[in-house]
Amino acid sequence: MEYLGLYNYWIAVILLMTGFYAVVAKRNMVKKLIGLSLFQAAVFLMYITMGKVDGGTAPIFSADGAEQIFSNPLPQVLILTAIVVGISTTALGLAIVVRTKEEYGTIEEDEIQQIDGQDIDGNE
Amino acid sequence: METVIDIVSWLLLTSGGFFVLVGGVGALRMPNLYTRMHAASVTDSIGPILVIGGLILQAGMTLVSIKLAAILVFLLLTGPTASNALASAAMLSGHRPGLAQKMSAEDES
Amino acid sequence: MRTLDPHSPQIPRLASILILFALLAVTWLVWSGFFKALLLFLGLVSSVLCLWLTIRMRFFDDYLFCLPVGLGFVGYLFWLLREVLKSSLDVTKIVLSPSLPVSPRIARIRAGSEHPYDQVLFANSITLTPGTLSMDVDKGVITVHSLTEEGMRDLMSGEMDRRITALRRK
Amino acid sequence: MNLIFGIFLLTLMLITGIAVVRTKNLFVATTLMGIFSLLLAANFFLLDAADVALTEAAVGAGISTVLFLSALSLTAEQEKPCFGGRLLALSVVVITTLALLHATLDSPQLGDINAPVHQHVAPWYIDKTPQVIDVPNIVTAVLASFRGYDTLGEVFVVFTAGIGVMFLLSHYPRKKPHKPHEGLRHYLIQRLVGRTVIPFILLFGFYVQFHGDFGPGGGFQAGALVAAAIILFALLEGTDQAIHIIPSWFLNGMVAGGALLYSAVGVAGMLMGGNFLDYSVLASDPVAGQHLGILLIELGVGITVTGVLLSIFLAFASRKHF
Amino acid sequence: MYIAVALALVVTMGLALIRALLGPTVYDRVLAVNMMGTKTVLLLSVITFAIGRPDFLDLALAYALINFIGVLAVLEFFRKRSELDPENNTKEAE
Repeated sequence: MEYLGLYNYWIAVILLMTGFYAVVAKRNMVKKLIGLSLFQAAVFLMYITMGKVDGGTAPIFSADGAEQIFSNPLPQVLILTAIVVGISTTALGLAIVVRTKEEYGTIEEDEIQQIDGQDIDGNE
Repeated sequence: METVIDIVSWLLLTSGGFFVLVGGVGALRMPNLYTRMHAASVTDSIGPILVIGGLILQAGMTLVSIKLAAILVFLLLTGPTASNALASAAMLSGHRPGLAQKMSAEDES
Repeated sequence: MRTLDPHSPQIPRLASILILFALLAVTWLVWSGFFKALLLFLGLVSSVLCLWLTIRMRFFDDYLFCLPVGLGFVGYLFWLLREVLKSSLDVTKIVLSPSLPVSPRIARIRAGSEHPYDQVLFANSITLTPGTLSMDVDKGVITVHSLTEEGMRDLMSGEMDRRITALRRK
Repeated sequence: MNLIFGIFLLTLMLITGIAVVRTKNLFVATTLMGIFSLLLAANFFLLDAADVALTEAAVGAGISTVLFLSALSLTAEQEKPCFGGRLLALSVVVITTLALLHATLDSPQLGDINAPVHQHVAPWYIDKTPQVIDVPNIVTAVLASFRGYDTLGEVFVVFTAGIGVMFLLSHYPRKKPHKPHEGLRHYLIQRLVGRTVIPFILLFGFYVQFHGDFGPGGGFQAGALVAAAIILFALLEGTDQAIHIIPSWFLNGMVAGGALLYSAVGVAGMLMGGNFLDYSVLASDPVAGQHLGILLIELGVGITVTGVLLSIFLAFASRKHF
Repeated sequence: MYIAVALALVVTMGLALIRALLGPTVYDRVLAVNMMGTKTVLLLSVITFAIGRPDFLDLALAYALINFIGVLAVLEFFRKRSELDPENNTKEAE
């Protein structure tokens, strides 16, 4: 039972590293961005887990004014804005990927490196 | 009266849960895409009706139950639309359903 | 698009705009549940803004946007509920039986009403009833996929179509 | 009981996450990310974060899927197989995972009220919100007032990201004659149901915007919802129609105007004798001033987020294939 | 009793996830996402009642309103693709 209380952290850690694996090991740029979103989601989960208080409710005073225990509002504030920032930055990444595809005709990293190498050889 | 409403609402909720579960099992067991969509439509139509109906009975005559009713209405509006969009997308890419036999009734109206 | 059906009561443009506005305002009130002056004012502003965007989106220019909501419609919903329940039980039986007795069919059914709204109502009612699924609507002809022969026969009897067509005939 | 549900949903989430990374088909990865987002929102809700769950719902259900799909249709759908280098990455990842898992053994239990996070500022916020700001939603109070600086920063990050996407995608050499983008105009059911639902999505967006003080909601969620409604319109009737509804000069105005409104509220506070983003001086009564300030800056956030998300979507959707 | 319903919903989510992982076509996966969406709406509504704060129904309402945009985007994706290269039409994805 004692370890069940750490389960959220474990999932967050494994998800974090799964996303990290996609970022470092995959050659496809869209896949890297998906990995980055997974990484982000894991961080979100970690923060929200920290804010939870046993027997608490969401930090919103109910209309009847009953005394309640609230979960920590601060991580929620940080993550709430981070989600919207996250989607905007992911979109920025996707825009870069689209431009790369238009210039190089591929979104695989090694092929791009190959094309760049040829360019240098050709110019010399 | 209270207990009657309670019993009816529990009945609705549990049967809703049952139908949802059946839809999930069907979506696993059915042989191909279109038949799976039929199973999924059990969870998309009768499931929400029963579950949200049960919740409305629990909430009584309050604004909460109106909000629940709004959820139900939008689910029933968008659910079939999404199923239809999915079927159209599958047809568009040439995914043909396996049929037992073709029937035609152009002139029935 | 102008004269769709001689029987259909055509709602004038202004009236349908006003109906939508009333609907939006009432929806705001029941969602909000706060009756303070500021929120009521914001609700009014929001409804007007929604309406303005909807008009800009040209939703009222053709007759696609009209809601034939009446007493008959409520009656139809109850009938549909019964049908959904009945066919859900049928599909449940099929899903839970070990041999999975499915025999998929496809048929084309012509909708009785010319009005696009009725056709969509028809097609979505078909999809909503488990066991039948509308795949495509093209000029009033609906392609239907059904799980069993029985389900198709129920649909072919044309009861649902008759009821939908009757909604506008009053 | 919540704990059991949480564990089950988290396990599903983990499986989805691993499947996302394993699959070679990027389209499948995107659909699985949709499932992931749903599970994440459900988990947030179980962990008492209603506001965060609403944000995830508004962003994850519509916008991120749409964005990834439009990027995929402009690039490639299939990932090419890659060779080499995986063993090294895998071993690094496994070792780091083990180290991090070991580190979690010292973390406080889930829901432990004596955990260090709950000792410092949070109790003060919960304590002071009723008397200083007097709005029921503590998250909104912290977001908009106590930590208004942070939020201003975040809004400018969103703003910058939007500008970046516009720089990258809005200019392109014309290769083909311009052909209008039709959208789903020939799909009667989708078009008609969309028409019925769009006004209500818009209304719900505005409702979330203005009820951020009372329940889950606020500018970020509302911006995503309103943008989702107009994205739905663009899907149904074509991108050109959507640009016709909201011209690009107006959209650019929204992107900049929201952020400006936010800063202007801060400067107004300074001019009226307070600090930057101190709303208490905006009205004769400090609490009323706080209410006014929160209303205005949430409006600014909502306008900017709507503008940015919409212009990102339109930049992707109106880009032609090369 | 809410717990029983929530349990049924969660188990169905698991079944839908299995369907999403098995495939075999991409449409099966999209179908699974769609099912998950409906289940999430119901689960959120049931949980709001179980924890006794029905004022959080906004979440379920948000999902009920915008969840089908994803499926429409999928349809639009395939429509665009079939418009661009019609010979790719009959190719079965995965």
